[in-house]
Amino acid sequence: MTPVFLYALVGIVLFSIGLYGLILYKHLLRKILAINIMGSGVFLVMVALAARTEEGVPDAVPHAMVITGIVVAVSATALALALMLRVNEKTGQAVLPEDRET
Amino acid sequence: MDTLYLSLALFLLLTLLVGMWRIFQGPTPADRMLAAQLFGTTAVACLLLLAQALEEQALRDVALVFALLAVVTAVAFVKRAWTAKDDH
Amino acid sequence: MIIDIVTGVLLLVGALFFLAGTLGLLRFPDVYTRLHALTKADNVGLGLIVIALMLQADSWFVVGKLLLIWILILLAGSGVAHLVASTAQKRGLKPWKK
Amino acid sequence: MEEIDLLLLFDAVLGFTLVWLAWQTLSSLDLFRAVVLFIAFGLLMALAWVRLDAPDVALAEATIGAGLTGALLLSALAQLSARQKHESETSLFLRLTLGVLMFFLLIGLGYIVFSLPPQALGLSVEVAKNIELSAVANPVTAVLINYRSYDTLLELGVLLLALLAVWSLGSASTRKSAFVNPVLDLLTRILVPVFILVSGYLLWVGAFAPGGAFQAGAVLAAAGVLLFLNDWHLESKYTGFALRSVLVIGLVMFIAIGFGFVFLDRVFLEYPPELAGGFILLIEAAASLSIGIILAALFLGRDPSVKSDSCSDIDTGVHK
Repeated sequence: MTPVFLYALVGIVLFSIGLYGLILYKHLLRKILAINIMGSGVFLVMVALAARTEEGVPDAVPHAMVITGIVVAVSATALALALMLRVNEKTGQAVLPEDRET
Repeated sequence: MDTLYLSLALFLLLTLLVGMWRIFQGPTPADRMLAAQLFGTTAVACLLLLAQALEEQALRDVALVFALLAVVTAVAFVKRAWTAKDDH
Repeated sequence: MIIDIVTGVLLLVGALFFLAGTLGLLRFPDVYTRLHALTKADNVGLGLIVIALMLQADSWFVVGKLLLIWILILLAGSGVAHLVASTAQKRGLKPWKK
Repeated sequence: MEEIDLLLLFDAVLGFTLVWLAWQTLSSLDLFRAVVLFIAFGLLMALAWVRLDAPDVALAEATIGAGLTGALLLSALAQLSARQKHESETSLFLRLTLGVLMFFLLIGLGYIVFSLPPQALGLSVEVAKNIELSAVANPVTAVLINYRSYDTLLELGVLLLALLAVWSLGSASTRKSAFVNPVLDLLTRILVPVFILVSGYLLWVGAFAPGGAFQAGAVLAAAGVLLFLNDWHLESKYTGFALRSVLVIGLVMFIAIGFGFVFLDRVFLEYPPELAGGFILLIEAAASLSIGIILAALFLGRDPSVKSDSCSDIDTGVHK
């Protein structure tokens, strides 16, 4: 097992765990964390696969895409958190309407 | 020499793993946050060792940024997240 | 050669402080004592490692950067330790007594 | 032990810890614990990037993943109402079914990744071949600002949109903290200039070594976050036009320079190689300023030019 495939595998596992958490857990903060973990998994797969070059100089294009991705992820997280707080303010709990327990 | 750097980096990673128990255990939020603080410093030391072993200059910049950003999370914790309701 | 030995010893002692800090964080009874353990790793542990690596550095720029990192961690560590301790006291956490 | 073995062991421990942390983050019922575990996860991700030879990504992750996201989450957590209902356990049947499905997904994805050739050049040859034309020596910066500048341009747009959306949600109640701490005040005074200095350093070094506009912007944002945490606020005469022009300057500069050369018989966003260096630095400087201020504004979470009436719930304690 080379480090490249080790990290790619870790990325896939992170993605699957994240998706599991996103579907299963109801609290919006946990869903936001789950999406972030899924994103990290995808980034990890991309960068790991970019390291497969022969001369040991990794492919810069996926790196640039991942950097863009990280910045987009943080702005999306900020928006998601603001939405979550709004939901919380209106309903008193931070869950989606269909998950609400009365 | 490089073997020493790398083994110490690995050793620090392992102490980090052990320290994770405090994040789980708590009991107060402050305890969890302190563990995260220690994580940050350990990661800085780890990065500096790797920078020396792999001869990669840029890792020192990463360590520098780590050192700076650790403050922001810690202050965010003290000023915002640490509310009385959580203390047991 | 001697420099290498000194580096090695400093690194090992530094790592030992990290271990001590981690164990202290696990074993000490309350926030205040754990803070004490944490700052040992922050200040001394990292300090020793930084000094060791400074001995091996190949330019003054690297020495300066390492020093800056350590000073930042020192500043942040002591500042945060104070904040956490004073907040803990305000929130009424009682220091541990035997 | 051999160095390669040591590194592989390092990778294995790191990979295992990442997966375990992710699992614990998601399954943790205590939200605060989940957030702290996620911060630790971000710290370790940066180490993973380092091991994958991606120091540029490691820098971005160190500032954003481990720093800003953590501050955002902690701050949001504090604003959630005190009594969050504990989630009831989901049924075992549901968890099992989902677990099996995810297992199949994992197998499928794993099969795809492992069937990929162990060596692939991707676009690295193209990037290396044209690096001289791009006027910067760091390939990642070359890709971001020159080869694939559309991505970066649109990304600035995405950031602005996110900020607009957050602003349009109106003001969430901002809680002023109870006390002003002289130590924190001093720490902020010392650190903010250091943040700005490091930000400038990363911007400059990005031309030939890991660093660049995004990392510089994120460090700048961290300075802003630190100021906001210390109850600093922008004077109202700056929150209107001045703030808004800083928010858009990255985008405007990018488009202006991109279009500028259209009149000189070039396509949109193509720079003449002999001038590219200077223009790239100009775009990067404007972009990092915008990115920094947008991210800091996202942390603040409301339009500072709108007078909020919710600052009245200051609790007791010493005030500034």
